[in-house]
Amino acid sequence: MIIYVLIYLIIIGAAVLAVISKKLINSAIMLAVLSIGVSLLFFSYEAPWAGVFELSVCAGLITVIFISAVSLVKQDDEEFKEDRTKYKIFPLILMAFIVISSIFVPDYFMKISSFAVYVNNSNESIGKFIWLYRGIDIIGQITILSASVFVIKHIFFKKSDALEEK
Amino acid sequence: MSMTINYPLDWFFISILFFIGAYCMIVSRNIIRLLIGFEIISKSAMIAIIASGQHTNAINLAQSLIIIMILVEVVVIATGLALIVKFHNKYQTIDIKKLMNLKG
Amino acid sequence: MNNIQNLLIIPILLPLISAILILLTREKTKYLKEFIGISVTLISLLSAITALKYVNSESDIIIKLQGIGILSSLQFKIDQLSAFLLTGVSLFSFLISMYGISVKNKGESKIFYFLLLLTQSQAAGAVTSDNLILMLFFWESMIITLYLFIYISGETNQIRMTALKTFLINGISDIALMIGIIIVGYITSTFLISEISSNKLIIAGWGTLAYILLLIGALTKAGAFPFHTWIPEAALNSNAAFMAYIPAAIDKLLGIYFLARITLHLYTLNHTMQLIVMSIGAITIIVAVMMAFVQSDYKRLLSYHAVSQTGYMILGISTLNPIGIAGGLFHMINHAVYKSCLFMTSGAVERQAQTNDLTKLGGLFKKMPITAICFIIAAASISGIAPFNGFFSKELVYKGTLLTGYTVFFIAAEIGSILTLASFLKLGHNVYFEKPQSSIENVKEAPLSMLIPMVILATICIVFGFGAHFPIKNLISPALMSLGYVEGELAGFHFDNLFLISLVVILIALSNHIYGYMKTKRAYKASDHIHYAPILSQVYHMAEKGYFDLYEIFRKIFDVFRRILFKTDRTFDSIIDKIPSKISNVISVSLSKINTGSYSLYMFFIIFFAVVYVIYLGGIKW
Amino acid sequence: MVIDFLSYSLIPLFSALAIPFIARKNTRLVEVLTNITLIAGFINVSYILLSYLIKNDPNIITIDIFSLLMIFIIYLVGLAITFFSSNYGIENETNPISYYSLILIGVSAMSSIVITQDIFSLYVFVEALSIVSFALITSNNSEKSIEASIKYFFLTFPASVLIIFGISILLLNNPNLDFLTIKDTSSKMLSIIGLSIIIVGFLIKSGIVPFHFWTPDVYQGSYSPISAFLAGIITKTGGIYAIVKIASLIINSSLNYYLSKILLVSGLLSVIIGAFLAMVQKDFKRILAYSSISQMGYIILAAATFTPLGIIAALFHIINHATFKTVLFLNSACVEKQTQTTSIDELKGLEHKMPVTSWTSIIAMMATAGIPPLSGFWSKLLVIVALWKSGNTFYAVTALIASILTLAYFVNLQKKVFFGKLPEKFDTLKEAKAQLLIPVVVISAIIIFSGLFFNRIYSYLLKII
Repeated sequence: MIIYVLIYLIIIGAAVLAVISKKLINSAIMLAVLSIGVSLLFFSYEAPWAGVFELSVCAGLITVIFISAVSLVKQDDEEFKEDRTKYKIFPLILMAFIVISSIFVPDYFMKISSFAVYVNNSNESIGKFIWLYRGIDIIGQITILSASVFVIKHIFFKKSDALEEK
Repeated sequence: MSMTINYPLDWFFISILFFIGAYCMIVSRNIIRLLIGFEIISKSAMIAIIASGQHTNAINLAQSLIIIMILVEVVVIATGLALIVKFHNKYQTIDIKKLMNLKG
Repeated sequence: MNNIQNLLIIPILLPLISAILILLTREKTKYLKEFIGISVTLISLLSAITALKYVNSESDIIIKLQGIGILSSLQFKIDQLSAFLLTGVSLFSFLISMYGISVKNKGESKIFYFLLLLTQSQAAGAVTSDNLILMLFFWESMIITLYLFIYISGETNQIRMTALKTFLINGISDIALMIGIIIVGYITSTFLISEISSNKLIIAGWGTLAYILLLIGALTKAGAFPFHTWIPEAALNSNAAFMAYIPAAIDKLLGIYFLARITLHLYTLNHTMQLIVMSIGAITIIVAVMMAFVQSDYKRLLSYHAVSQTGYMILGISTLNPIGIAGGLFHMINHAVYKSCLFMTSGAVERQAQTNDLTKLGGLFKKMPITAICFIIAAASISGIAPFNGFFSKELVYKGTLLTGYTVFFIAAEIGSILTLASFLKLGHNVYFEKPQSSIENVKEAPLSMLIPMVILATICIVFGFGAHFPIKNLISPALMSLGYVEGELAGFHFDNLFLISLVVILIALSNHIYGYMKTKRAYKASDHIHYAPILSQVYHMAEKGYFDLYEIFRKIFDVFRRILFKTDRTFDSIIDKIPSKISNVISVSLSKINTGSYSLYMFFIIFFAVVYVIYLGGIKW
Repeated sequence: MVIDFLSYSLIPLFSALAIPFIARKNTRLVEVLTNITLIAGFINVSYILLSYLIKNDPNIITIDIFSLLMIFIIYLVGLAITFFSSNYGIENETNPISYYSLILIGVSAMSSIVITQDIFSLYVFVEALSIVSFALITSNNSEKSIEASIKYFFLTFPASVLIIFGISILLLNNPNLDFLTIKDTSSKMLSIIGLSIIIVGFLIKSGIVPFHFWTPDVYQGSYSPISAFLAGIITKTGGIYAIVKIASLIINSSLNYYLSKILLVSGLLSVIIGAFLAMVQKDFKRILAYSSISQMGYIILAAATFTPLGIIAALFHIINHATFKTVLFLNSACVEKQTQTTSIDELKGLEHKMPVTSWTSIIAMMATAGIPPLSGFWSKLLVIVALWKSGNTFYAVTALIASILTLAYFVNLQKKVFFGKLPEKFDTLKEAKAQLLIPVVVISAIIIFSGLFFNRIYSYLLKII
């Protein structure tokens, strides 16, 4: 029980820091910490596959992409001066929200969870599961991956390139 | 027994996480920070899935969904960052307030 | 039988199709439109004559629009009366389409022939429909052609106003007619003339109202008092071909046809209603002829006579005895013939001398002899001088009137005759015999295309006069039979008291003219001694100003209403139109102010409303 | 998943993947390949539909008619866009290879959306579609298009988080996420809550009031042919279609009262606010965008009745609205190409110089405003009848009155853009190329014919539920 709460505290803390930290690079790192926390949560929920994916892809790949993107826009980021009051008062607002949500949210979901129907299909292996029940999502993944390739190509297309080719 | 307590607790933290992400997406003017806010609320959604799966003992279904979601999320974040870089190249800024030409 | 039916569609459908064809031709084509017009109307005339022969010798022709479901009760029926009218309509269409070639101010000739053929089709449809609704369709569509006929004559404001006036008077009377027909349909639960006539209506309750409304429709079409006022104005502001065609011929034929239908065929009139209709006839004769007598414009003078002569027909029909009715119908066709002829002469004079003003005309007999002779024949006819056709029909009307026992109407009719003759003496004297004015010295005879129709009509005047038994036997008697009346001895020249009275009439008119002429030394001023007589001059003045014109009176009353309505309308308009548009504008602008283009605001709204929705939907209320 | 239809989504996908290899240098080949792919699919689906419509024999096909109709309209609009683009001169402004590939992937994703029978797969394909569309929006690299794209990205992707929340609630009492399973459990509270949250997510994605803020900005800013693609079909399939599909699942549920209420309110607000906002706009495309919001309100109203007739009305209005909006946006693209502006203050009297554009626009506008006998009249009539029959008389009457507002802003638009006197600066203006006009003329003909043969289509639609 206590371990869940600790993991959640890591997640929440990393999220808050990601929002309020002054430098974008720190935010990106905090995002990685957040992902690590989420993957720990997945592991502790006996969802190792999800945890591994989360750790490798979100904590690894996305952080790398983020950091490279941040470094691309670094100069403007340093010049860009934002009013930081809204970040400074954020912990206070968050505390207020936590108080309010602690009154309503657990009660509500306690009621919700009592309606839940327990299904026991965790016997089958995850690979078989994906193949049997979520086969159509494979097409979805192919679609979205091929879309991403063309999207990147489309977004970084420059008119001058086309003219040079001609 | 811990399951019945866990589920409301999960949602308590999910709501906090969602609030953090939403706050970030509303107040920030820095366009990369908006994407960070989006990433945070996406994480809260993933936790919701896994919590439901764990609660109903359907963790494998939840895992399979999560794996696909992670892939979708990577693609969204990567293409979103590409868009941001394009925006930056065009406008030489990362301030979302510069984008107020279309209105009315 | 089938062949006959197909043949009889020709006067309705063929002109309609050719009218549309004419619209497709180019204005520049030489004589193509005229050729189509003449040939189509000639074919119509021939088929109408065939129909007349068939109907007189065999039986009525009924044409049903079969296989069209709901339209199956829309049937055409040609009885002897319809066949007679159909022949008349086709004859005048044919003559006018020939006459129209040389008329100058008829607008684009393409449009002119289009309207002419359309009118032929509509009139043929109206006289042959057995269904009142079908008849109404043809009847009402005629006001459009009527309006356009006047409208194309020129581009001045005066012409437009006249066209509008014509349209309004006819339109309002057509509405009355429509309501009347609806009431008739309501009472009898059928619209078929043949079915209604087998069980005639009586003047009582709703039937009275329906009869009055139908009468208004018929009288307006015929141009009787007090719905005549558009005709004199149209005479000033339109071309002679139109005047010779519609007000002189087609409208008379249709109006009197329908009057005969409702009065004799659909209704059994009571005594009061008969007196009312006879009075309308007598008043029309007197009022219009009084106005005609003092006119100083060729066409306008004729147009008042066109109104005046309607009175004789109404009088004749409303006597309700075979002789009077025969007189009315005979006078209808005679009037169409000589009045068309007279209008044609006026058109010829107008074309050659460029004017119709009596003060500028004179001495045309030598320059336009054929026109002048035609005029004299037609004028003699209209004045009821012995062996011409007008004499015989008027005699029949007089006889019929005397048979009813109301001598007052007879006297009114005779006074009408005197003044008619007097005014034609004045007109003829002035235009053809007075010494010529300098401005019209180079006038020549009218072109052949104008002369032929005039001569044909003048010949008909003579033929129907000397051989009056021929039309009475072939046209009038069958028509009377179809209306359910058996004629006595009608035809022929009777040397009786009435002939003597007509001689007296001629003498009075002649002496009046000579008196007037001697007094003023100018023919066109021959009517001045009556025009400027002590009380009459006031009346004439007021009449010229339009005090007796229902249309003008209503226009003045409506003008006040119009102003009030306009003000009210503006007020409501500003309430209904401006306030909502202001409000909607305010709403729109304030809503669009929210769309500032700011991403943060949008995001706030979206997340806020999403949370509200989710809380509402996922709420504990389930 | 209906396996029969899988080819409709796979063939464009493979075609898209093949394009970069087959046509590296020759852009003409790309256009040909794309058009051929879509024409083949379109002919195929039209053949099935028409054979069904004409023979009207229920034994011929026993497939999902709902999906088939949607595939028809997806291929129709997709084909119109690619055909239009291939003559629009896009190679001067963007990369044709990635452009056409993305359109094909979009068509593939949309086809998958309509044929999938699983709510999570629906989510995945909707995400794929969103990614494709925000990239397409920026096609011409203009500042406006980048602004539109960024707004689209940041304002609609958070909606997918709501969808996932809803799915997580659904997981609590469903062993899997199949539509049939969900339909079976639709009388349970958890399913309704989950589906409600999913519907809120899709309301954001489809730009219904009060989530409409992104719609006008995006439609106005995006690359012109893509505006037509977005407004014509993408937001329909990626948002409204999902709502209608979910609504069709819970028709028989006894718990849909609150969902019905909130959808009715949103729909009515969309109808009214969209129309009001359209009246004061100065930009051709922006007016169309607000009109789009207004029209989607009718679809939501119909779906909110949760009756079979309502679902039919919603589906028919989706299809009709896709046709009108495609015509109008393609025409606005033509106008923009010929006059270099879309501001209605500068445009006037284009009827004299661009008659085909003008008249097809007028047909589409009249259809949108619901003038009989065009198709829009029938679908609006169905919407209002469905509302009335389900007892929502207030909404029926208000929706009817609000359709007058539609007429108001379209009359205004017609008057300002197409009618009136041509200003002197447009003296040398010409009608757009004939190839650009073919799609709008064809779709206008479809608008007219589907209005004239409504009785046939209606008997076909009745078989959906």
